[in-house]
Amino acid sequence: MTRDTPRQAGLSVLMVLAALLVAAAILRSAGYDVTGAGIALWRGALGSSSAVISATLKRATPFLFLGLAVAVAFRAGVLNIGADGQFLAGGAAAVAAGLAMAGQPASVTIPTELAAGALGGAAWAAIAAWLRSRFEVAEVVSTLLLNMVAVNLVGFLVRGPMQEPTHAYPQSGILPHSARLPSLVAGEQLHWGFIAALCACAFAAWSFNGTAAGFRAKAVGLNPSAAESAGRISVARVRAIALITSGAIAGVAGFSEVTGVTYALYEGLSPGYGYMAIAVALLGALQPTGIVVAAVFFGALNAGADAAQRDAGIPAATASVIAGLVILGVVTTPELHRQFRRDS
Amino acid sequence: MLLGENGAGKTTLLRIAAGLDRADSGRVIVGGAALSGLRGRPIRTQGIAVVSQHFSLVPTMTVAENIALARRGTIRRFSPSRAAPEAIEAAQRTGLAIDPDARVNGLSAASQQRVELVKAIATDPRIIMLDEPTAVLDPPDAEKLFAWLRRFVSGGGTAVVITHRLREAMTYGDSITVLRRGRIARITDASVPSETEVVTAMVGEVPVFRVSTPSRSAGPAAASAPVVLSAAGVTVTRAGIATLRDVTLEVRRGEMVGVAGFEGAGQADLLRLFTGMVTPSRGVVVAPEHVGFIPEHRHRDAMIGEMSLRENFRLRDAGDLRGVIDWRETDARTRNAIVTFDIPASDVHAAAATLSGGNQQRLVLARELDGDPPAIIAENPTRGLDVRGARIVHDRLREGCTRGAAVLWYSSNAEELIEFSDRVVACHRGTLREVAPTLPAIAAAMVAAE
Amino acid sequence: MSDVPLGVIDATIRAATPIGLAAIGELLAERAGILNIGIEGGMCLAAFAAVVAGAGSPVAGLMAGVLAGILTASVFALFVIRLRAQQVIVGTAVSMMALGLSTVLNRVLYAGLSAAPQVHTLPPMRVPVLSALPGVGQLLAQPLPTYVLYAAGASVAWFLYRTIGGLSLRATGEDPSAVRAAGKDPALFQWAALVVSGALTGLAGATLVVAQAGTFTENMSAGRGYIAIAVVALGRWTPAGVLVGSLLFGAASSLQYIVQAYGVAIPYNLTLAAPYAVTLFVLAALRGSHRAPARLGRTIDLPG
Amino acid sequence: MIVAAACSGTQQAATNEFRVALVTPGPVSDRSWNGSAYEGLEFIRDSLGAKISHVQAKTPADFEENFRQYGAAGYSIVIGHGFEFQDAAKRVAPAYPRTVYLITGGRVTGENLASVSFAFEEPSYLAGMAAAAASRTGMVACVGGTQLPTVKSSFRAFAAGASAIRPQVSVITAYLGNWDDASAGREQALALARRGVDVIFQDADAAGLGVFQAAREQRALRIIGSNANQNDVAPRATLGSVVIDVPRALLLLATQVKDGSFTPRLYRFTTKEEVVRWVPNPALMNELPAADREQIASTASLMRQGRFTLPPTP
Repeated sequence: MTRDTPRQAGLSVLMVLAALLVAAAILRSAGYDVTGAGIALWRGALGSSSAVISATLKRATPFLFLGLAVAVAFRAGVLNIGADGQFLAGGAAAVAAGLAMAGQPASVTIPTELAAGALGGAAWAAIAAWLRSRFEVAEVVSTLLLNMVAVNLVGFLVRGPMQEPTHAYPQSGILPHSARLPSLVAGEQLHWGFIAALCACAFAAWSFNGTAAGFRAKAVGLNPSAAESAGRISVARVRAIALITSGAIAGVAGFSEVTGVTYALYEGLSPGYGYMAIAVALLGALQPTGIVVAAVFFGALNAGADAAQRDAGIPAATASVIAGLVILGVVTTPELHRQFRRDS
Repeated sequence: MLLGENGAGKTTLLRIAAGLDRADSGRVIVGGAALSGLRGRPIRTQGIAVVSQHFSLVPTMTVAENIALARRGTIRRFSPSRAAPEAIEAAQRTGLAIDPDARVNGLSAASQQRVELVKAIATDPRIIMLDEPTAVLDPPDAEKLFAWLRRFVSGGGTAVVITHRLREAMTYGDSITVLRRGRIARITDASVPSETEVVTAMVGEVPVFRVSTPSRSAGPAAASAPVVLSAAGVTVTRAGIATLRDVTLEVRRGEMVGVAGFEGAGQADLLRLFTGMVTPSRGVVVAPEHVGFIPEHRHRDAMIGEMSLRENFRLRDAGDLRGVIDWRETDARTRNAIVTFDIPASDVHAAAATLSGGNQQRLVLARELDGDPPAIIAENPTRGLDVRGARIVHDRLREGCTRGAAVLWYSSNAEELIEFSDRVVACHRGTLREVAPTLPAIAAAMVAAE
Repeated sequence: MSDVPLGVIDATIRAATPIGLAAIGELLAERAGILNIGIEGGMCLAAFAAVVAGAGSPVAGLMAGVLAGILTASVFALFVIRLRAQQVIVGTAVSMMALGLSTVLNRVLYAGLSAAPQVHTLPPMRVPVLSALPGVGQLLAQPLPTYVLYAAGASVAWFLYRTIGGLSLRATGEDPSAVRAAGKDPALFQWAALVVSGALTGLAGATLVVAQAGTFTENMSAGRGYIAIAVVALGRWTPAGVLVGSLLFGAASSLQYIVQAYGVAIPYNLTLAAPYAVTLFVLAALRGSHRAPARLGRTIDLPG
Repeated sequence: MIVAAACSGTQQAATNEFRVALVTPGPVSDRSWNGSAYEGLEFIRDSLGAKISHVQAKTPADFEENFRQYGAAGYSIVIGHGFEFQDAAKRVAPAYPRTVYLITGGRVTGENLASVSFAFEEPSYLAGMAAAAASRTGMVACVGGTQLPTVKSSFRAFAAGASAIRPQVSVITAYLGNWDDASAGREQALALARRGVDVIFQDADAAGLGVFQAAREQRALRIIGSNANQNDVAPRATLGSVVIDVPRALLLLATQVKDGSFTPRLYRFTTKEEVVRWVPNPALMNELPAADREQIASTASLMRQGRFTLPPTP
C-alpha cells in the first residue's frame, strides 16, 4: 500500500513479541516452567516437519476457511458472528451427504459432500440474511443466536436422525473411505482440505478485486453511500449475497473438517472456531494473504499450546490468553504507528 | 458579517476561531486570552456558541433533547416534560417557532436551522458564531433572528455571521469582512459600500478564467438540436417540504447550461433529477440512460478514498457489472485519464485518498466523462480547485459539449458560470428562471429575489 | 401443583438476573456507541474473582466480581477508545484472554483441592411486609443481585432519560460530533459507560457464584454474555425493554427446565435450543434493529 | 522434506522409560470424570514411577493428533478417557505398535488397543434402590450433562433399581446440555424439586455441583453423587455416591503393561473388582426403612460376588 507498510509490519512483530513476553510473565508468576513451555510450544508447532504438517497446518485449515468466510462478510460491512453455526450446518450436511452416498466412488461422493457442505452453510446464513431483509434484524444478533441453535441442533441430530447405526453413541455413522478427503502426505494428518483452503484463499484474492461481485462488496463495505450513488449498487442486495457466500465458505470449512479429520459428525465439532475466525479475519486485515498468515499463526499457537500442555503441564487455556494478547498487540499497531508518526 | 463565495475559507476561519479546528499557524485570541489546546475541548466554557452550516443535531433525538444537549452538567436533571417548555421559552426569546417534541430527522432544513439557533442561544453565550444561518430560513424568520442578534449585541454580546446574502450583511452588520480564496479581500463598515462593490469583492474582478479561450457552441444552431435533458412541471417533495416547485428546463445536444443559486435553493435536487437519484413527485423528467455526474460531496457520494485510482475509476455503474472485471482495460483508461486530466499519480494503484482534493476531483471528472456520455451533470465541479485545476474542469466540460453532450452544471461562482455557459438559469427557493449571463443580472437574481 | 406458575416465575427471575445485569451494562455501552461482544469473558473472570473472595463472605465475592468486571472493561475501553482499535476484534480478544485467565488461575489456585471451592451463597432478602403475602410473597425473597438488577434498570433509565449526562451519552451513540459540538467529550461518556457496564457484567458473573451455584466451574458463564447482547436488541435498546427481554429469555430457559422436569417427550437438545429460537422469533416479530444507536460499533472520528 | 516427514510420522522414539499419557475430553478440574482420571495418572506416577503427561483435547480433530504425538514420542500407555476417543484410537494405534492405547468407556480393541468399561450400571442400580427408598414423594430424578452412552445406561439401571424397591416410583430424566454450567444444574434441580422430586442422581461433572447447591437450599432434597465419592460435597444432603475408582482401574492396567502381563482386550470392571461401587453416606442411611436397607445390602453383596445380573433394558 504505502511505504509505511514494512515499518508497520515491524511494529506488529514487536507487538507480538511483547504479547508473548506478557504471557510468559503471567505463566511465570503462576509458577509454571516457562522455558520448558516455550521449548514445547516451539517443538509442537514448528519443531519438526511432522509438527508443521500434522499439527500446525492441519489446525490452520478450518481457520483458513472460516477466516475467509468472516472476511467475505466483513468486507461488505456485514458483521457475521455466526461462522460457528454455519460451520456446523455445513459439517452436518456434508456428513449426511457422505453417508447417503455410500458405495459411490470418491469422484462422485466428495464433490457431492462439498456441495452439501456449502449449501448447508449458505442455508444457515440465509436465515440471517432473510431476517435482515424481511424483519430488519441485525446480523450481529441473529447470527449469534443461530450459533446457539446450531449447536443444539447438532446435538439433536447425533442422537436422533443421524445417530450411528448401533444407536449407542452420540455421533453419526462413520464416513466410508470413499467419502473421506485423502491425506496430503502419507502417514500425516494433513488432508486435501488444506490445499482446498489455500485455493479458496487464492481464488478469493483474485475475486475480491477481479470480479464484479468482489469489487461491489468492497465498495459497499468501505463507503455504502458512494457505492450507491456513484456505483448505482444495491447495498442491501450486495450485503445479503456477501452473508450467504460467507455462510457457504463456512459450510465448506465444516465439510473439510468432517471429511478430512473427524470422518463423522460429533457434538463439539467446533470449540468456537467461528469466534476465533473473527480474530483471524481481522488480524489478516480482511485480505486473503493476511488470513493465510493469521490462520497459520493460530494453527501453530494451538498446536504449540497442546505440546506445552503435554510436555510442561501448561493448561490449554493459556493459548487463548496468548491469542488474546497477540490480537490486542497487533490491532493497536496502526494507531500506535499513527501517533508515532504524528509525534515525530 | 463575513462574506465570501464557497470555498473562500469562511467556515474554516470560523471553526478555528471557535476552537473546533486547529490552525496550522497563528493564534486565536478571545477576550484577550489566547485560545489554545482547545481542540475537542469544551468551547462552551469560553462562552462561545457556534452554529455550523452542517447541523450538529442528533437526528434521532427530539428538538427539546437536542437543545438540552448543549446544557452542562452530568446528573443535572433533564426532564422531557420540562425540556419542552424550556425549549419553547428559549425559542420565544428569538421569536423563532420550534416544535420541541418533533424528531430532528423528520424536520425540514429550515426547522433544523431554527433548532440549531435556539440551541446556541439557550446556552447564554458571550460570543455567537453563525455559519449561513439564513441560507434555509424563511425571510420572516431571518428577520426575527437578526432582530434578536441586534438585541444580543446591544446587550454586550459579540456575533459573527457568515452569509451569502448581501442585503442581510448590509442591513444588519456592524462591519463586513469579505473573504476570497482564503484571504481577506475587504473589511468595511457595513453602511458604506454599495452592493456591487461587495459582490465584486466576493466573486472577484480579475478574469482568472480567461486563460483558455472557450469555444462557445453556435447559439442559434444549438436551438435546433435535439433535447437531451428535459424536465416539465416538476415538483420534488422531501419530508413534506417542496425542494423544487413546478420547474421546467430543457438542455439540448451540445448546449452548456449553468445553474446559479445559493446553497439549499433547490439546485441539488434539480441536478439529481436527471441522474435518477431523485424522483419527482409531479411532472415529467426525460434523461438518457447514461449520464455523467460529478456530485459536490466528493467523499460522500463520488469516490472511496481507501480505494485505488483504478478502482474508483471502475466504480461507475459497478452495480451493472457482471463477471470478471477487465482491469487491463480499466488500467488503460485510468492511465489515459491520468495523462489527459493531468493527475499527478505515480500509478493506478495509488489510493485515491493520497491525491489532493483537486486531483481527486479530476479523477471523478475523468471517470464520469469516460465513454462520452450524452449528458453531463456537474455540481460545483471547481469547488476548492486552483486556477489550473479549474481550467481543466472547464476545458473538459466544454469539450464534452462540443462533442455533442448536453451539459448541465451548477457553480457557486457566478463569474465562472457566465464565462462558460451558453445559458444561465437561477435557482431560488425551488423555482427556476432564466437570467441574462451577466454578473449584475445573476447577482440580482440571487440577491434581489429576496 | 397450584404453585407451578409461581415456580416458573421464580425460576424466570433467577435465570433473568445474571443475563439482565450483563444486558443492562451492555445497553449502557451500546447507547454510547460501543459494541462489546466480549462480555462473556468478563463474566467468567468475575465469577472466578467472586469464588476467590467469596471464601471470606458472599458480599466480598460480589465486590471482587464487580472489580474484575471493571478491570476487564477498562482494558477493553483502553483499546477501543484510547487506541481506537476495532470494537469487534478487541471484544473477541479481551474475552478470550479473560476466559483463558479464569481457567489458568483456577488450575493454579485450586489444583490441590480435592473438592471444588465452595462459597456460602447470599441468603434471600425478604421484602418487609410484602413477602408475607400469600403466593406472590414468595417471589419477594430474592438474593441481593436480583434487587440490584431492577434498581440498576431503574437507575439507568433515570440516568439516560432524566439527566443531561444521560442525554449526552445517548447522543454519543447517535452522533458523537454533535456531542463534541455541544462542548463535551464523547470519549468520556464512552469510558464512563464501559466502566459501569463492566461493574454490572462483573456483578452478573459474581451472581452466578455467590447467588446461584455456590462454586466456580470453568466456562460457567455458558454463553450468558452472548445472550445479553441479544437481549439488548430484544429490548430495543431501552432499560425497560432489556428487563423485559431478559425476563423473556429467563422464562424461555426456565420453561425448558420445567419441560424436562415434567418428562415431556421432546429431545432435550431441542428444548435447549428453544430459548434462542424464541429470542430470534421475537426479534423478527418486533421488526428489527432500526432502533440501534446510529454509530454502534464504530470508532469515533477524530476531531478536525 | 515431505518424504522425510512421511517416515517420521510412524517412527517411534525408542526409550525404555515408562511413560503414561492421558487425554481427557474436559477439564481435569471438574473433580469428576476427568478429574478422577488425572488422579489415576498421578497414582501411576507415584506407584510405578512413571513419567506422566496430560492434555485436554477440545475437539474430535485434536484427539487423533494428540494420540499420534504421544505415540511418536514413544509413550508406553496413552489413555483416551471417554468413548469419543475410540474412532481416533482405532486409526492411530496400528501406526505406533509399541504404545498401548487404552480407551475408557469404549469397546474397541486391537493389537495394542484395549478398552476399559465400567459396570457403572451396578452401583447405579443400588443408588436407584436407595433413592426410591429415601423418597417420600415417590418421584426421583436423574440429571445428566449431555446424553452419553455411559450416562444413559447408568440412568437406566438407576430407574430399574428404583422400581425394584418401589414398583410405582416415577423416575424423571433431564439433561443440562453441557458439563460446565453449575447455575443451570441448580435450576434444573430446583425445577425438579418443585415438581415433587426429592432425590436426584446427578451425573453432570462440574455442572452437577449446582445440583448439590440446590440441595443446600432445599432441605428436603437428597442427592446422589457420581464418578468420585461426592459424599462430602453436601454432607447433609448426599445420600451416597456412585463411585468409579478410575485411579484403581488405571493403576491396575498400567501395572500389567509395565510387567508385560497385559493383553489387549475389553476390560470390564465391576463391583466385584471394587472398581465401581456404591458408597452410601452412613449419616443418611438411617433415614431409609430397615427392610429396604436390607434389600440394598443383599443386592450389593450379590454384586460383590458377581452373581447379580441387571434386568434387561428394553
